[in-house]
Amino acid sequence: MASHAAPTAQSPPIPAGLSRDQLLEIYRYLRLTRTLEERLTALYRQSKVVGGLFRSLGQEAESVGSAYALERGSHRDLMSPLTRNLGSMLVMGAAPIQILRQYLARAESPTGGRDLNIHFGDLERGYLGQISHLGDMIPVMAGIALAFKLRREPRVGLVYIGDGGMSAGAFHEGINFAAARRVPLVVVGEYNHWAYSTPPRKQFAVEHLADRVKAYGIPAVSVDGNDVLAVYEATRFAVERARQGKGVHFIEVKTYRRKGHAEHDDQHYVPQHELEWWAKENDPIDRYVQRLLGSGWAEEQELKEIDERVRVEIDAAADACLGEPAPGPESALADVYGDPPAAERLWFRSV
Amino acid sequence: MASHAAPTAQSPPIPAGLSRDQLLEIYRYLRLTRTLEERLTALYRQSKVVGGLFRSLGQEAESVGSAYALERGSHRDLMSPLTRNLGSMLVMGAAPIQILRQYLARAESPTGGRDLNIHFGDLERGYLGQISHLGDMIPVMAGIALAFKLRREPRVGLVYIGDGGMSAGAFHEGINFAAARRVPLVVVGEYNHWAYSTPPRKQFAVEHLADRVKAYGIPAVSVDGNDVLAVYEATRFAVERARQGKGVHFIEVKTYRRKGHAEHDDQHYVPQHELEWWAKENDPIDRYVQRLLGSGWAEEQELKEIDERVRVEIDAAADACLGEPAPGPESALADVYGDPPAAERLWFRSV
Amino acid sequence: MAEVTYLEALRQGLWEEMERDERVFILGEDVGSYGGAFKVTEGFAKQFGEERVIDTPISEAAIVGAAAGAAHMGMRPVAEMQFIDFISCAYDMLTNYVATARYRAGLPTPMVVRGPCGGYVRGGPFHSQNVEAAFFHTPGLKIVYPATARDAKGLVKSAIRDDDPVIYLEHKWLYRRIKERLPEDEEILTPIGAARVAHEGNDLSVVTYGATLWKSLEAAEQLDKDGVSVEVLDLRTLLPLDDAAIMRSVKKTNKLLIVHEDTRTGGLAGEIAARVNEQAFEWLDGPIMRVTAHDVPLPYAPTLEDFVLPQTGDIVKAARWLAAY
Amino acid sequence: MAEVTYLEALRQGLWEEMERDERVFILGEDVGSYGGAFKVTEGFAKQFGEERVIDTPISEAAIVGAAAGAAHMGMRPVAEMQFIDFISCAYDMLTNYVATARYRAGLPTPMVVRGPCGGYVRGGPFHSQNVEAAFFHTPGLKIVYPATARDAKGLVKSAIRDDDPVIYLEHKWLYRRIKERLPEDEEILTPIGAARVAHEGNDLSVVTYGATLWKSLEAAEQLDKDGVSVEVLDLRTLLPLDDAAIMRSVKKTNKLLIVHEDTRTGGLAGEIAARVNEQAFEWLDGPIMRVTAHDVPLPYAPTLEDFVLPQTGDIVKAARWLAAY
Ligand SMILES: Cc1ncc(C[n+]2csc(CCOP(=O)(O)OP(=O)(O)O)c2C)c(N)n1
Ligand SMILES: Cc1ncc(C[n+]2csc(CCOP(=O)(O)OP(=O)(O)O)c2C)c(N)n1
Ligand SMILES: [Mg+2]
Ligand SMILES: [Mg+2]
Repeated sequence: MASHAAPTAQSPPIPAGLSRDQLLEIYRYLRLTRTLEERLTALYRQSKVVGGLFRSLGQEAESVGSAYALERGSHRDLMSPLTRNLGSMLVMGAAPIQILRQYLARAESPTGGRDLNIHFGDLERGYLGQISHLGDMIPVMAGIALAFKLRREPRVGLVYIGDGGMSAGAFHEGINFAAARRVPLVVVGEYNHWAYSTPPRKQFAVEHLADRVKAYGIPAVSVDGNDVLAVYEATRFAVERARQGKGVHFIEVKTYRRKGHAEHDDQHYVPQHELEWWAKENDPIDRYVQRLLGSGWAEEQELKEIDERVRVEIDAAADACLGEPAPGPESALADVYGDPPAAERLWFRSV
Repeated sequence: MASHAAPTAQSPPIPAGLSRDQLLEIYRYLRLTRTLEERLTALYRQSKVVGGLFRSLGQEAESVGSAYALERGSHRDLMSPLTRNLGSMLVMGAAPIQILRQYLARAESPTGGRDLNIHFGDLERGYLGQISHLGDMIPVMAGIALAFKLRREPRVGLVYIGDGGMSAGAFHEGINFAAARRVPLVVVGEYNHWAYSTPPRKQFAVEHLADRVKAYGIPAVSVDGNDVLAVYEATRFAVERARQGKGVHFIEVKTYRRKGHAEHDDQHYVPQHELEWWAKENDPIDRYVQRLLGSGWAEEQELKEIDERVRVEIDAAADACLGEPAPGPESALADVYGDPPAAERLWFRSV
Repeated sequence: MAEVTYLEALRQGLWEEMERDERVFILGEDVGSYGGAFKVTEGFAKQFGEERVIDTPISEAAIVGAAAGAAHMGMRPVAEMQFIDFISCAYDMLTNYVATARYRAGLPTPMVVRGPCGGYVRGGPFHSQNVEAAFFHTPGLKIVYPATARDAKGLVKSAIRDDDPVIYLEHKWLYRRIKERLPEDEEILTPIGAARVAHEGNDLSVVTYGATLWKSLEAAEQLDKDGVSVEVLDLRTLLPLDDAAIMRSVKKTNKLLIVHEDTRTGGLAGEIAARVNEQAFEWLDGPIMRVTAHDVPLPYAPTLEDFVLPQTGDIVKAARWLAAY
Repeated sequence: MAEVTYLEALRQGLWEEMERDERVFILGEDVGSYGGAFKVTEGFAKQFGEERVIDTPISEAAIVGAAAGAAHMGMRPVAEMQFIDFISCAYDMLTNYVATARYRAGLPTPMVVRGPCGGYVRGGPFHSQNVEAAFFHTPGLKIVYPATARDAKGLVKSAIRDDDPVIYLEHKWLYRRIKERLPEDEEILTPIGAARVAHEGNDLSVVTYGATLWKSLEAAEQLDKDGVSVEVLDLRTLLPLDDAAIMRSVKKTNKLLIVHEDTRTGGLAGEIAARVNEQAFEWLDGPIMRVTAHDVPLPYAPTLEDFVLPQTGDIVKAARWLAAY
């Protein structure tokens, strides 16, 4: 159970009931997220990525910290990510090679080359594939949580929404529905300062996302989204509260989107000094490393080793993925229905 | 300007800057609303009404009081009612015969027999025809108020929404849009205890509609919706504030829907004692009469005369309307486009 | 054999499935203690409990989205739209989320969205709509549209058992107008994807569905007297279309009249015409014709509604013209 | 005469109308300082001010609804959907509120809803949609779909001047791929409701629009070499359809192939087939055929997308078969 370097007697106690192994695991997920995205960026520049590339640089902690608060495993909690929640997917058990295959449109990708980037799910592992239309996953997750409640299963749903996405009608309908029925749902609102090029002040007239949910009669907290342990702790509380049947809980994570909306976006609308400040003073991984080392919960060498193992893992995954074939054209026609009706026939064959 | 019976020296001052004539005018609108609806009910029972009949019994004060706070006349304020805001339409200048024609589907009805009940508008007089889909009028009125703002016209929009309708996505998108852009819009939320058969507690998890709009960064007040002068005063304040460029304002009016959702609905789901209490203790017209007489602002005889004039007016309108013809069948085909394309031709003529 | 209305048959179908399979539950506006605007679920909340007959906020996108989420979890939700006109508020959810779930993510989404549709009842532009064309264009959805009491029951049961999302359109003009004797000891399951010959004939095929089935049958009887023998096909399932049944009839009669209550432009008749062209062109002895509503929002005044919607007389007229072609 | 791309032509059209008429304003997500996801409105906020180029919240129903309200007040709003796929969120607002406003309430609603549509760009199921069929069924709306730079400019200008709501579909695969010399001293106004013969021919008519115009022209050239003379008609306006132009071509060539990028079932080809049947049946020397996308959500992997969408080779093949019929 214990790793090779135990904390010294002087170390402050580890918060939130976490073990040292868990702290290191969290670190590994943070690093895995960033390294995988860096590799994807390289592949994007080589024109190997099909479609856009969406980075979560600077937001890794809120993804990893929140998903880490869920109970993972078959038939446990269920999470629905946004495109920037690659870290949450990794925590729930998505393999880096699956994500690479998606971005590279390989036959063996989880969607078989049908839907883009991290739009894929695995109900067994506990995550649900999103669609692009912002807000729509809130009602769907409300329904998943409703099923948990109707069947009296001790399971919780968790769904993410952006500072922009909260303006969508489906968000309102979904969170209100969930709140009115007190289903076990946790909603994580990501205040990352931008919705594409639009700042929050054009999106809504309150200051915090937590203010935006006051309408629903649910508790709402704002946490430092770049403090992975704070995010973990707040989510853990919300998840357990929901599991106890106390209904919906909202967590706002304050963070910053340090890259453009997608790789093609040069972010000219972003004040340079803001970017610099968040990169230098508030990088979630740097902060976590300082905390781990400063508190004596980990040693530098351990982290270096994790970094190295992550690099090797990603290298191997990328190499493997690059050698894989594209999907066969006719595979496009299957699976529209469970029980294929005549409409799925190849019409042109008759010509 | 002054009516024949002036208030005595002992009368308390008339609130909200209203004159005695205005007080009597408000009374007339309240009475007109109720009498017209009673006549419509009689016509409904005689199977003369086409479609359902929606009553505002017990809610007349909030309709009349809020609309009365608007500046009326050509190119002034603009209001969008719900089906129960017949009183607001009358205040804005809709004629009883127009409403009768609508309910009786006559050729000369404002929509020429196309859309039901009080679904009609008159931009000159300052009211906009609604559609059935709840919530949709909020974005539309946001756009109207946006136009006022862009053109720097000192005009205000006012729109109603029910305790049920506020759950619709379009409500959220519209009010948030309006709030973010600070357009001159007043939103009146009607807490009338029912959305068809659904009580508020199944609709949302907060207590007041005013709580439901905390999300939008706009002021929200709750007023006694059966006190016509309180509604007037609150709306007047909101309207003038909006006119001064201070943005959206929300007013919750607490009231009670004393009839079924529509005339066919026997309200079996409504506690009988509630209905009785609201009818006996909190009828908005009774209350207003007591206040007018008790404060010495009006004499009983004056009110009786108004009642009588209203009855005569409605009788005449109903008689006239009943003699009018139904719309000619082919009139159904016009006005789909301003500039009719070929698609409007009578296709079957070619057969 | 008890005589039941179309509405009662639908009710029975829902009731039987609720009894048979505890995964089935109902959600919608006023479906609980009130029993739905048309009383389709009257008594359900009492029998099955408020957890299985859920009154929701006025939020069609949430109703449909939540149904989808529950369906992913193995439930069998039946979502009611109070009037089918309000399904437009869930258009995004249905076409983008629900319809694609299996294809893009392998997610089974066994759910039914049902609601009263159609005109002839003075409901006006927002309580009379025919929405099949809005969803017919979306691969991944199925659409059924019963015209008889038997199919009202048989199709709702099949829809609930189907592993894919099904839009079930029930015509409010038929609710209490159509009666039929249904066997009590037989489980009625109308297969999805199968049309039905409602009236045999040789001179002309009328392909139709919903309320206009009855107008077409009336027309067929009148035409019979003139010696014009009309075959009437009730599609029952609109998506996927039963091409085989359509072609069988067209190849027999060599003439096709398509009748639907929906407006003309972009209505289903277009697709049917195209398919017959592709699959049975050589058999056609005359142009494929359509009888449909006019291309306007549906007005409520009786004179206007009667004029805009297709009537028996319009079908007779068009059929006669085509028979004489 | 300067050579401009399709995108630049659209930009110019918008710009000219903004300059000409101060009632015109733009609203949408990121249309202001960012200039829109595809930079169609780049520089507009600077030139015309933030009040006339409005960045909105992510609220398509509110964007469209607010445009309608402003239009009632005499403004001329142009609402951008960041990708046309998101217009589904405003489906209710467009079909129920906007489309019926004039008919039911005499309200003029001069507004344009525009956005990038279409595939061939590896956008996947939610950034490649063709939405014309979703709105084609709604009386009261107009739909235009330029395929050339000239029409990109001419149709956006006409749409803004039109007194009815117009959905303007711009194909993102054409944005920077199509270039054309446009006169600088002439006001380009493409009439709404008028198709255009893009390539004359005698053996067969191809009716198409949007990106597949270019695939059809390519096919026509290949077929020319085989001695098959193809007439290609670019519809340009989808609602109302230019029946006269379609019939003229069919009556000349006696054979019709309809090509569209949209999926097959419920796509516009069905309506066109039905109309030709009704109006030119006697002139047909072969079945009306369709080349369309397959009935699936559009996958993004290049192998899959290329397979699902209609390609030049598919058109050539179908045209050859039909020519030989
Ligand atoms: C309904 C809808 N409208 C528009 C878009 C286009 N779009 C994609 S991402 C985005 C910005 C999202 O901002 P936010 O919700 O803050 O998420 P972030 O990108 O900051 O993670 C927009 C407008 C969409 N996906 N869905
Ligand atoms: C989007 C939408 N869904 C459903 C309906 C059907 N419907 C009409 S009125 C109504 C209840 C409205 O309740 P509320 O908003 O409280 O208004 P009230 O009737 O109390 O005045 C419902 C569900 C509708 N008109 N629009
Ligand atoms: Mg954001
Ligand atoms: Mg209410």
